[in-house]
Amino acid sequence: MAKTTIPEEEFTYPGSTGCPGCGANLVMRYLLKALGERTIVSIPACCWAVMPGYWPSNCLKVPILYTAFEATGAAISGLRAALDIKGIKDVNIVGFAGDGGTVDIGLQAMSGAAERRTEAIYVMYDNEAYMNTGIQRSGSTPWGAWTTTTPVGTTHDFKHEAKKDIMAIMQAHRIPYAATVSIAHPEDFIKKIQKAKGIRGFKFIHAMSPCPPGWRLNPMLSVEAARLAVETHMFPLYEIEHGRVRITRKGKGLPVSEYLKLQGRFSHLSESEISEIQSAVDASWRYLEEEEKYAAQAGINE
Amino acid sequence: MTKSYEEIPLTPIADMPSTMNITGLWRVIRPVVDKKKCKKCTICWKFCPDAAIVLVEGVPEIDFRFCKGCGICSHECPSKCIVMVKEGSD
Amino acid sequence: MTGNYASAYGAKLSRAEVIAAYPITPQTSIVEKLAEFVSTGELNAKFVPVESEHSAMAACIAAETAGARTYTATSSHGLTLMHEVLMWASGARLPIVMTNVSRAMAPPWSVWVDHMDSIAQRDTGWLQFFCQSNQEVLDTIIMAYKICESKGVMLPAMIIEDAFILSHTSEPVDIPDQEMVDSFLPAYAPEFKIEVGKPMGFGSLVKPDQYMEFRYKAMLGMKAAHDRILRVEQEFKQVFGREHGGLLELYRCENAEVVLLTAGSVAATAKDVVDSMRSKGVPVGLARVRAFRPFPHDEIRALGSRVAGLGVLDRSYTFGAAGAMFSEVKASLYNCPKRPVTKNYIAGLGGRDITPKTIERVFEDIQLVTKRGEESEVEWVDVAGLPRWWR
Amino acid sequence: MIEVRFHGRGGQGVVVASEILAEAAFRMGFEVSAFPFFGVERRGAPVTAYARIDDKPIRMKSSIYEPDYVVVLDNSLLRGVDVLEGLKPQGRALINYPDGRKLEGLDQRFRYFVLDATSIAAAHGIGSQTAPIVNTAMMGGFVKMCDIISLDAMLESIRQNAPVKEEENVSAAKEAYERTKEVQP
Repeated sequence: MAKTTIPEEEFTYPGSTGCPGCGANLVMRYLLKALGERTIVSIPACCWAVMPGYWPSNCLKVPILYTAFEATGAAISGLRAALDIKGIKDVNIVGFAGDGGTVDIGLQAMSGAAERRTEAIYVMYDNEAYMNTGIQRSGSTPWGAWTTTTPVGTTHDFKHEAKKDIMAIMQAHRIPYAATVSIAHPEDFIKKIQKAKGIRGFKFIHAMSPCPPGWRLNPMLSVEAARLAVETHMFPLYEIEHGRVRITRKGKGLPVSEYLKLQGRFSHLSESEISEIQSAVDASWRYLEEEEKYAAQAGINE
Repeated sequence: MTKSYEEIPLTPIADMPSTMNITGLWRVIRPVVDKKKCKKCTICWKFCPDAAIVLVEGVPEIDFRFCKGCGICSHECPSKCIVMVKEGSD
Repeated sequence: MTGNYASAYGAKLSRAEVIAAYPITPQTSIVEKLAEFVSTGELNAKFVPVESEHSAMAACIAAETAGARTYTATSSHGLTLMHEVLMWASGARLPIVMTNVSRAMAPPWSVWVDHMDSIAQRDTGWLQFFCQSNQEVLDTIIMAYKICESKGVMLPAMIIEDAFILSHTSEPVDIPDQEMVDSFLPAYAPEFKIEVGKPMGFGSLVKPDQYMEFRYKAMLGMKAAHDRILRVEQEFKQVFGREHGGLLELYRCENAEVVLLTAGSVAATAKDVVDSMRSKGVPVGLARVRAFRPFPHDEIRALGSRVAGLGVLDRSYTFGAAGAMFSEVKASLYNCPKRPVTKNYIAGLGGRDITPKTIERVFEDIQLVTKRGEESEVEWVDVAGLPRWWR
Repeated sequence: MIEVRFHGRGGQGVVVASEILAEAAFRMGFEVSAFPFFGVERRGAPVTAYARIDDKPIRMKSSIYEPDYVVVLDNSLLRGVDVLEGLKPQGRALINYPDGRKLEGLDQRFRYFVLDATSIAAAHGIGSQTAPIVNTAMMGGFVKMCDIISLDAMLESIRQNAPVKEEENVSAAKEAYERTKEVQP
């Protein structure tokens, strides 16, 4: 009998209305495998507000509290307050929002929840644009990407602004735990969620979530793209535990072009533009390594 | 089928498993598993976004009611025993 | 006790379990007082110090969905920031109770009273109660929980107190005995709540073929609130010996030729004016809209068919139309067999004082237009630059 | 008034097909309207779009329940979706169907036209080889099926509406026009 490398029990039903090859479906699947049944998920407007299906369909085996686009942080604070006053313990409360609902319209409420030390795990599934509305740029869309609001035309081409560094923003909130996770590395993903579950306070998870239609990516290559994001250091896997940075997967340091070339949203980029991305990625990676070294030397919160 | 206002809850509380959505109808390409070549690594199961693969003694059984035919299982299979074929062909 | 403390005591006596609020003038002392109650243990509740009013309401919605009785308070810009989630609260059928300290909207910046903020939320599916005294504020909060949490209603309520005129004015207020409140208002026990082990999605996506049935149900809830308000007030009276006038309070309307209809604290002042005019033999009366939602259409029809003139004083204005209360009143009267002459008075915006003298002039003006049978429309009262409007 | 319903899947250009037809009719002097059923369906999920054609201004904003024509861009929809629902007696259905396979078991009250739009689109390099975009080829076939739209008007509409590869789309539509045939299921 073959042994699976991640928990076998499923907390998601088939029949979600996500697109074929949707990364966000895997993010939810792994998240709930790690957390189990005693979990309540709050979901704002985003793909995942639609993916459970039209009423009365629910593709999760745990309760969902839908909330307004910008309100996830507030909703999880309210849920926790209610459970506390009712004396209900051992429930994982999860805020589960997209990148737009986190780094843009939901940033204020999330920042508030983090500052209030709300006992919850906030998961941002990052598909790097407003995908539910049909691929518009968000603060989390990377430099160089095509979206429908950064069209490649004659006077204006692609997104010229950098992706917001949400992990740094959360680091600055001095939360006890923040980590990046990838659907290409479910074992690491689940380990981090389980770790977050054991730490008190507000925990933040940044989940890379490939979107085949939005990235102009063959659905078959969804996991492959997530894997290459890690291997090229476009999306490094690391965690920040009580301020201490630790890289959890070094990656091969492949050229970023390996990652970019899979995706139509980057197909317009010139050689020099790709090397600009490469330099930025290299610099971020070096910075991350320095942070890790510094944390080890300084023995922050060991 | 529209339900009478008397038969629905106060607010839309969704309490039916999403298996009511036969999303397998979306499929345009279909995974075909060569079970003889399968090494029971369970990787295809692990990466199925729709949890539409069931392991039977470690071998994938695809639930075609829900498989959307994304092809991730086929791409990720290290022993290349899952191929995608056009839906409707044999 | 100030109106704000009356609100805080109302929430405390109702045993609100989760309070999420954000400061705004002139509401702040409500949440300060509640934070104090929680910190001293006088109130066993969770106080969520949110970072905006939008989050305050969103947190209340989440907590209420999990079965907790919730309370919040806000004012003007805070209320209008909540607009989106106010709709959410009613659509989710959550009996949240909130105090709104009614204050003018900017610009021009103003921290003073008018009803523009509250009136702008009239379509959000909330019950709306305008109060005239601090006692009424306290009592209405307790009653509102009982009304809203009843199975046939399940909608949120907004208790409206006028900025400064109630919020910061000290009046004697009887604080009911906690045990009596407890027996009057049992613990919140909703039919459905979000809880582990029950994998249900609250507030899910509904197709056009089913959406209207949910809206129809919410409408039925608001409709049921009408009778529920009356019944709960009778029960309240039996226990506490006080009542506040149902949906439409009538003051000396018997044999009145003309009646002024208004809402909020100005109604209290107007009662004095009615007394003084009545003592001179002038047959005037006052009608106070206590519940703006649900709107007391039947009560207004009954009143309208027995008076000759009905003035409506709105402390807000709906651009492109008239005062919102005036429009509703006229709609109520349309199918009365015998209709009074009506006129709308817009007064007291941005905290402008509405004095007894002003109210007396309004009464005299209604009498005049009634005598002449003029169906005149909207009068902006005491606006510098306009010609003298009174006789 | 002539009413047309389109069936396809998210991502196949179903809505664009309805717009191409409407513009072709408009070019011939008809009044038109084209509209999708705008749901939240995802890539691959069944979607519908509609078009109306008339010789007087179209004010009707309600949906279409009894179409004169249906266009099925993806024959896999024949299992699972009732693509013929409400079709008027003697109404016509255009189905993207592979050559050499027989269309069977369909309601005899209607007339059926078939066309291997997938192969034609692939041969003309429209979309990818695994997922060719068939909407323009189908509109070539529509001209053959109906008695109202001229091939020239349709080709010009395709030229104006194709986001890329205008001429490839036009020649695919031409070939599709030639190869569309009525069948007896």
